[in-house]
This record gives sequence, C-alpha cells and structure tokens, in this order.
Amino acid sequence: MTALLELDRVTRRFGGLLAVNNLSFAMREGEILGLIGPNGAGKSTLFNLINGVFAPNAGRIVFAGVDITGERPFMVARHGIARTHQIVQPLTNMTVLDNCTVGACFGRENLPLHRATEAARAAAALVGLDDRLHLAALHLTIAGKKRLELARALAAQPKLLLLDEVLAGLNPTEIEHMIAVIRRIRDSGVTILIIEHLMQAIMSLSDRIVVLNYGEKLAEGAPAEVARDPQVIEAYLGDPKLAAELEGNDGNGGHGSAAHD
Amino acid sequence: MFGIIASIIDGVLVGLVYGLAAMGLTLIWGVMDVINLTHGTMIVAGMMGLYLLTGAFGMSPYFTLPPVLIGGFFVGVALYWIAVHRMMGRPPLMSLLSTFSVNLVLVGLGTAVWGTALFNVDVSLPGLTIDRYTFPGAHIVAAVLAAVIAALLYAFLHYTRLGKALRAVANNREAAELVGIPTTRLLAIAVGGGVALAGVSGMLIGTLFPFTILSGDGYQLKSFVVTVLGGFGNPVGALMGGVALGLLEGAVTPFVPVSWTLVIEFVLFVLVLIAFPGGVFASRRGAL
Amino acid sequence: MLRRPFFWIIALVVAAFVVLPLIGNNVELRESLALAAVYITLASNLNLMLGYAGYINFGSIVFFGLGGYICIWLVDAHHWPLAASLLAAGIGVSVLSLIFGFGILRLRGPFFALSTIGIVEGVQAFAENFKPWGGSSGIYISPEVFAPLGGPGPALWVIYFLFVAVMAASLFLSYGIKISKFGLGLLAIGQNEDAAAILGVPTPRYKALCYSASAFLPALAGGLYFFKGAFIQPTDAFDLTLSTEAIVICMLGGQGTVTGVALGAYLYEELRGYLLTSSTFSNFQLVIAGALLLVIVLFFPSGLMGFIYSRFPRLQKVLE
Amino acid sequence: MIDAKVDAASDALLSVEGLEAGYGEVQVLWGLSLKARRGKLTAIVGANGAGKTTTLRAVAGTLTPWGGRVMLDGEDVTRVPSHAKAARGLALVPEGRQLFAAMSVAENLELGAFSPRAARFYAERLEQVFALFPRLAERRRQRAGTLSGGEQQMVAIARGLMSDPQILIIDELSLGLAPVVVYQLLATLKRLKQNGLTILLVEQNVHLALALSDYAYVIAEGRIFTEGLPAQLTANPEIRRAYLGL
Repeated sequence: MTALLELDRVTRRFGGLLAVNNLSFAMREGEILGLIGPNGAGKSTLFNLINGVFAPNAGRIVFAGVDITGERPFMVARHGIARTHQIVQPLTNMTVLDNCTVGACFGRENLPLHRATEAARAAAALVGLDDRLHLAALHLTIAGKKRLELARALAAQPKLLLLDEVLAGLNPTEIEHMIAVIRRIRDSGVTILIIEHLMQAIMSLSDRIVVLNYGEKLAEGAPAEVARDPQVIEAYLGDPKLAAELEGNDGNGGHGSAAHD
Repeated sequence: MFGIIASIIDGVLVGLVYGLAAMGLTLIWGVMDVINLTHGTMIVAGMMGLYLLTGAFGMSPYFTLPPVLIGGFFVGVALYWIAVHRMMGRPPLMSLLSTFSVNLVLVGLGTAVWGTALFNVDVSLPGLTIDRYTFPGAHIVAAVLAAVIAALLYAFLHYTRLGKALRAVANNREAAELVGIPTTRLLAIAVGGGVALAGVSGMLIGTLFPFTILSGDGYQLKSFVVTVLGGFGNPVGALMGGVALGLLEGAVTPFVPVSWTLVIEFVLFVLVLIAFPGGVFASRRGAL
Repeated sequence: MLRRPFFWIIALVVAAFVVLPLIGNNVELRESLALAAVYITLASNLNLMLGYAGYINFGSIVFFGLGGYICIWLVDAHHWPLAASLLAAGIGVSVLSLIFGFGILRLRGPFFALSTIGIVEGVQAFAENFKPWGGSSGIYISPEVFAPLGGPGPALWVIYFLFVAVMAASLFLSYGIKISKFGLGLLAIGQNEDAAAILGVPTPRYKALCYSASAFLPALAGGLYFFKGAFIQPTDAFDLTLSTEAIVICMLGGQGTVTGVALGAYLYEELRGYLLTSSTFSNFQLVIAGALLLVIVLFFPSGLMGFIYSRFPRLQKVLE
Repeated sequence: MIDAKVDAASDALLSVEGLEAGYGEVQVLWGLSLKARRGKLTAIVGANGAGKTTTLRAVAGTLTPWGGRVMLDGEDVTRVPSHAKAARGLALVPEGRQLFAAMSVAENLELGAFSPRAARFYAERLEQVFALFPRLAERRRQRAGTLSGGEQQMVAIARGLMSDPQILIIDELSLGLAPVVVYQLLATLKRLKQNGLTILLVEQNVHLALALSDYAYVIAEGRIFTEGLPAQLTANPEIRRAYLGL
C-alpha cells in the first residue's frame, strides 16, 4: 500500500454527538482529495483529528507508515502535516514574514532561523504576499489572511497539506488566483486534502471526492460520479420528495406562487 | 478522638463562611469569565466595615450585615464600570491585570490609612460546650448566616426573574441579549453581587478572627482553592468546596502547624487544577 | 549578534552604569543605579514570560527571594564563597522552576496566573517554617563575609558591579532570545498558543524552558541583594510589591520589547524616587503604581514603546 | 383594516436598505437590501460565507451595522440595541440554537418572554407553544443542553415565539438535523404563518426553503445575487450551479 495518509475506522464523540463515525479512507501521494458535506457533517473535526487537536475515541491514523493517532499537534506538524484554518488564526502582531518563519522553523524540516527565513520568503512569494512581508498580520485583508494561512503552512514544506475553506470569503478574482496557487502547490509534489463549499472550485480541483454526512462517509469517487449521486444531491439540496410533499400539504393558498415540479 | 471530630466540625463551620466568600468569586467568573483579583481586598473591606460600624456607631456586629451587603453591591458596580467593562472582549489576561491594579490601589489606600494594625471585633457570644470541647458561639452564628445567605442566593438565581436572567447571561450572553435581556446592566449587577458576597463573608470572618488590612491575600487564596474544589462558576459547588476545605483544615489543624495550612491548600489548588487541566471548569461551564 | 546595532545600544547602557558612579566616587548615584539595575533585571526576565510567551507571572518575586535564601544560607551555614553561592542559587532556582514549570504551565492563561500567586504564598510559608533558614526570623550573616571582598566599603562596589553584570546579562538574554528561534516560538505562543502548536512549536517544552530561564538571573539578583543587606527574612524576600512593580514596569515600557522594559524600569525608578521623597506621596507608592497600571491597561495596553513605534515606525527595526 | 390601500412597500414589516456590515476590518455585507412582508414567509438562501448570518446579526443588532438602515414596522431601528429590538417584537432564532444549555426547558421559555410586553401574555403563550410542540411540555423540567438536536431547535423556536414576536427570524433551521425532523419543523412554521406570523428564514436546504416560502432572496458575496418568487428561482439553473457546481 502506497497510501500517504490512511484513516482506519476513526471515531470521535462530543458528549452524545458522533462528530466522526467509523470513518475510513486513504490518500495517495500527490493527489488532491476534496472533502465535502453539509454544515456540521464533521469535516473540520476530521482535520482536527488528523493534526492532533483532538484524539480519536477509536480508530487509527497512519501517516507515511507511522501511526500518529493521538499525537499532539506540534508532533504531527513535525511529521510533515500542515494545515490552514477555516477561521483564520494569524499570529496577529507578528509580521507576515515572521508568521511564515514560524511555519518554516517548526515544520517538517525543523530549519534553523536563517534558513527558515529564506523558506518563509519563498512561501510568501508563492502565494503573492512578497510585497507585504513586513506588514503585521492583523493589517491584512481577509483574502490576505487566507493567503497567509496558506503561506505559513507551505513554509513548513509539508508532505500533506490540509486546506480548510481557503476560498470562503474571497471574491471571484481572488478565488481564481488561489486556485492557481493550489494547483502549483500540488505540482510541486505536495498531497492536498481540501474542504471547500464552493462546489465549482472543488469539483474542478479535486482528483477524488469524499462526501461526509453526519460524520459518516456518504460517497467516495471521482467528482463527476459524486455529483450525480442522488444521495449527495439530497444531502446538499435537501430531499426534493419531502419538499414536494410539504408543498402538497398546503391547504389554503398563502404561497401558491411557490408551485414547482 | 472527640477532639479531632470537634476540630473537624469547627472547621466545617468556618468552611461554610469560606464557601460564601468563594461564591462571590465564582458568581463573577461564572457570569463573565472574569477572575476578580480585588476579591481578597473586598473581603477585608467587609471586615473593616464591621470594625468601623461597630466601633464608630456602636452597632451590634451582626447588624452590620445589611449595610456591608448594600455597600459592597455598589462598590462592585463601580468596579465593573471602572475596571471590567472595557475589558469585555479583550484577552482574559487584561481583566486580570485591570482588577489586579485596582486591588493595588485599594490595598495601598488601606495601608496608608490604617497601616498594618491588627483589628479585633469582640462578639462575645456564649459557646456550645459538648464534652470538654466548646464550639465558639461566633462560629456557629457565622456558619448559620453563611448558609442562609447561600440559600437566599440560590433562591434568587433560580426563582426570580432577575436571577434567571443572570443565569441566562452566564449561559449564553448573545442569546440573552436576543431575548431582550440588557446584558451589560446584568454584568454590572453580577460584579456588584460578587463583591457584596465577598464583603459579607469578610464581615462574618471578622467576627471569627482578628485581621489586618493585608489579610485579604490568604482569604483570596482560600477562595480560589474552594472555587477550584467546587467547580468554577458554580455557587452551590462553592459552598460544598468551602465545607470540603473546612473539613480539611479541621482535620489537619491538630497535627500540622497553622502556618503550613496555606501551603497544603495551595498544593491542593495546583493539583486539582492539573488533574483537570481546564476540565473542572470546562465541564461545569454554564452550570450557574 | 555583534553586528546588530541594538547589541551596541545595550553595551552602551551597561557602560554608562559602570562608569557614571565611578566619576567622583558618587555613592548616592551608585545606590540609585543599583536599584535601577535590580528593577531592570526583574522586569526584563518577567518580560520573557509576560511579553514573549504571554503568560502573567504574578509571583516572579519567588525567584528573587528563593535565590536570596539559597545564597545567604550557603554563605552563612556552609561558608561558601559568594560567587559559588550565587551560582548555586541561580542553578537551584532554575532547576526548581523547570520542575514546577512543567506542572503549572499545563494551566492556561488566568489559571497559570492564579497558581503563580499561590506559589508565592506556598514558598513563603515554607521559608517561615523551615528551621535551617531560621523560620520567620530569617538569617543574619556576620559582616566578616565581606572580608574576602576587601571589607564592607569596597564590597559595596563589588556588589554594585555584580548587579550591573546581572542586569547586562538580563538585557542580552532578553535580546538574544528575541532574535533566536526559541524566541520566535515563544512569541508565536504569546500570540496564539493553539496556532503555534499546529505550526509545530513544541509548546510545553518551550514554556517550561522560558519559565526556567526567567528564574536564573533574578535568583542571582536576589542573592546579591540580600547578601548586600546581610539579612534575609520571609516577609522581605517574598514581598509581592517587587513582583508587582516588575509587572508595572513591563506594561509601562511595552511588554515584549527589550528597550521598553529598560526604559520603563528607569522611568519607574525615577518616579518612585520622587514619590518617596515627596511628603504627600510617600505613603501612596502602591496606590500610584496601581493607578498607573490601571491607566496603562485601560488605555495604552502596548505601553511606551507601542506609542513610540506608532509614531516612528522606523525605530522598530533598531530598538527591539 | 385598510388592506386594499397598502402598497407593496408599506406592506413590509421588516425592511433592510443598503445594509453594510462586517467584522474588524473585513466588510462582509455590501449594501444589501431586502424586505419581509407581513404574514409571509421570506427565505434567504446562499452559499456558506455569502453573508446570510451576518445579515441576520446586523438586523437583530448583535452586530452593529456600518451603514444602511433597518426598518421595523415603519420605524428606523438600526441603532436600537439588540435587547430593545427583542422587546419591540423582533425575535431571532440564532444559528446553532444558542440555548441556555444549563437551564431547564421551562426556564428557557420563560426567558423568551423576558420583555415586559411579552411577560403579560406569558401563560397564554406558553399554552400555545406547548400545543405547537407537545414534546416540550413533556420535557419542560429537563436541561436544555441534554435534549436531542431536533428538540433543541424546537426550544429555540419556541423561545422566539414566547416573546410574542411580530417577526420571527430563523437562522439555519435544518443545521445538523435529520431530514424527518426538519420536515416536522417546517410544517410547524407553515402553521405559524397561516396564523399570520411574519417569518424570515435563512436556510441551506434550498428545496425546502423554496417550497415553503412566498418570496426568496439569493445572497452571494454580501449582496443580493437574485430574488423572486420561488417558482422563478427553482427554474433557474444558476442556483443549481452555485450549489453543486454541475
């Protein structure tokens, strides 16, 4: 098995809620795997399990042949897994360069400071932040902060990159730019697991898609297959049959205009 | 043997008063996640209230309770507007620093006026003698009063409109605002209530032991220990924690020099915190 | 480090501390500068925790007092020479705080701060009950111990230069850490501990090391301070006023900056000197310190250096 | 009483005009306008991060708008604090329920009627709410935090209703709920509407939202992307594309 990342029956509970339930999948080296599902399906929890913010209640997570189940986040980072956050987490009062240098210093390569600075500059350049290296992170726009998340993760020179909604909140031009950046990163040999709500983007970016719903795997496959899957359509758009039924229930007008097939 | 049991019982009596003090700390923490570092000084303020009112106006010690309670409430409301209000939404360390600095000012003023003289308020009540052991009357009265006030607080929080609104603010501030509760005013009331409780417990402690302007630190530490034992943000837990601390003090006093009790309590404090790293409170959050 | 201008700025300050009191054998200035050196030492080491890692240590005085106790005890009871006693005090306190640090630094934010208050109470109670340290009456050392330093008079000069050396070491340590990888990790922890851990900063180890590093030089300063007074007792050694003042100084100058803390220490010392001599304010030292801190926390949380940086952004590169 | 004379504009109970809002330095809403008409159910749909929740927070006042106006029943309430809006009959059922988790169901409902106006009708309202959600009557003594997701959403809606609202605003009704539960809740909303309540619903489940609403807005990037009668919108391939990328 040449899987870079392998999840084996991973489960995580929060109180009575099964956030991730008996989930298994594997990632090949060099692929982009898209992770989709409705809000609350367990996608961000899954990221937190992989990079050690939470430990799973059951199951195993194996990365590059090493069992990393239950390791603390800073140990996971050292193995070569880097991530971005859905809600950006910049080191607010530090400069863009310092933010990236932290990533480079403590990432997979564990670089000394002077070499880390070079790696940080390169990562910032890749995402197009090289003109704002000495700006404090808090002064960046939301798009800038999203790019910073990515640059910081890249500076660690990871083998696996976890991207959590890097496109959300960006305008179309910024999205286009970000997609190009993600492609470039993949071409440089980094494996990518990406959560995204912008369907067009994730469908075109991903080699394969895993669909989560209620913490379980609903479907897995090529983007086109997944998009045709009736279960997936239901999870996203809601059940058309239920909707029709509800509409049929409507006794006395009030919203007759809502009729549809 | 009865000596030890008597010592434990006496410890529990005093522990109830410590529990009341901790309720003041935990009320503020539970409602707004602010640790009030003026707590110890507010306890001393209650003691001084007792001393001054009994001395200057010749009031009977226990009749100083209402003025101390009311005065404490207004001092607390002022504390909210001066040091806490601007800290809402800033990192928690900032409210720690702001209440810390107010405490410096208060302690400074207190020592400038009164120095470090030892004060003693004599309540001269008959004790209750069982076998050869006498439980001081003041301990019994203070414990009963503490228990009554704690019960009243519980009733206030659970059976009045304002109390329920306060708990709602503790549970979920944004939702409280959405159902029409003026949350800022309630935060001020919570600090007022917390300080009033600290003051009253100080007044009660003043009837038990002599004190100085600087006695606050030790009692503040006890309040922290009690709060951690009972679960942060949980007033009933605080009372139980007080009893537990009193039990412990009563049980060790016969064997260990008094000056060690603070050390033992501190070690307990750290151990409990470490055994439940954030957990004791996390699991009890919103238990108010 | 030698190539950076800031290194030479520190060196210049230290040189001034050495030279100025020697001009005309100015003993009064020497005593005032000695106190400033103590403030700078305490504040800049506190700054490692407060300004870099973002953890408030209300009880930094423990390092100072415990260092004093170990040093005095070794000098008095075991007749160790001063240098060895100081070193032993520094190492002893650092090791103790490393062990403590791994424990209490598992507590986040306010809980860590609370436990540092508890540590002061705990250690003070220990000192009051520990017979070899004289319990609550403390330890007096006989003036004979000054003999190897050339008698009481010259000894004061030696001690002063040692104070300055400890201060210099504190400033260089602060600066050295700030420009190192270790410092970068600490700053990241101070900004956002969770994000730092996810980026790979080994947070538990770094915090404990920082706590321990911030203990060493204050312990030396404490050893010197009480050696100079030839007397130590629990209420002096663990007086919270000094830790409090260190916090005020950090916040006044600007937490996280080396210059700010030194500047804050100097300004605070001046202010305090004025207040102590003025008849109105001499009793209100704590009140003034508290009011000052409150105003800073409420209105100027980034302190003097924050103000300077915002006015002169270029200075940020020169004055760390 | 003067039904015939009211024109479409004054028929709006809630009207939002040119709303701008954001967090920190980040602007999320860029001049968004919409109306919720009396006695109708108006839906807002849109992708994640489009600004739906921000819109509702700015309307309810838990987020201060940067610009634009919020009119409730003809009065400008843009700067009215959140708790005072609640007293004027604007009830927001926030995303993720936001119950008073450690308090009982009954206490949650009682707090819903906190404003003096609502407190007068407390008993009457409680009866109505229990009739609407019999399950809550059974669970009235239970801590709200220990209920199932669907029951929690019921409490959240019921708490909103207890304030005797003129308009009930619901954010992400179906979030994390099983379809059958969502169906029941939506059926309840329909009954409420038939009783004359004005409802503004934000919903990810486009099919259900459109099936139930009288008028709908599609938000994208902090602006109104398109609006119209549900039938017009469902026929629109743009919406399918925005949601599934087909």
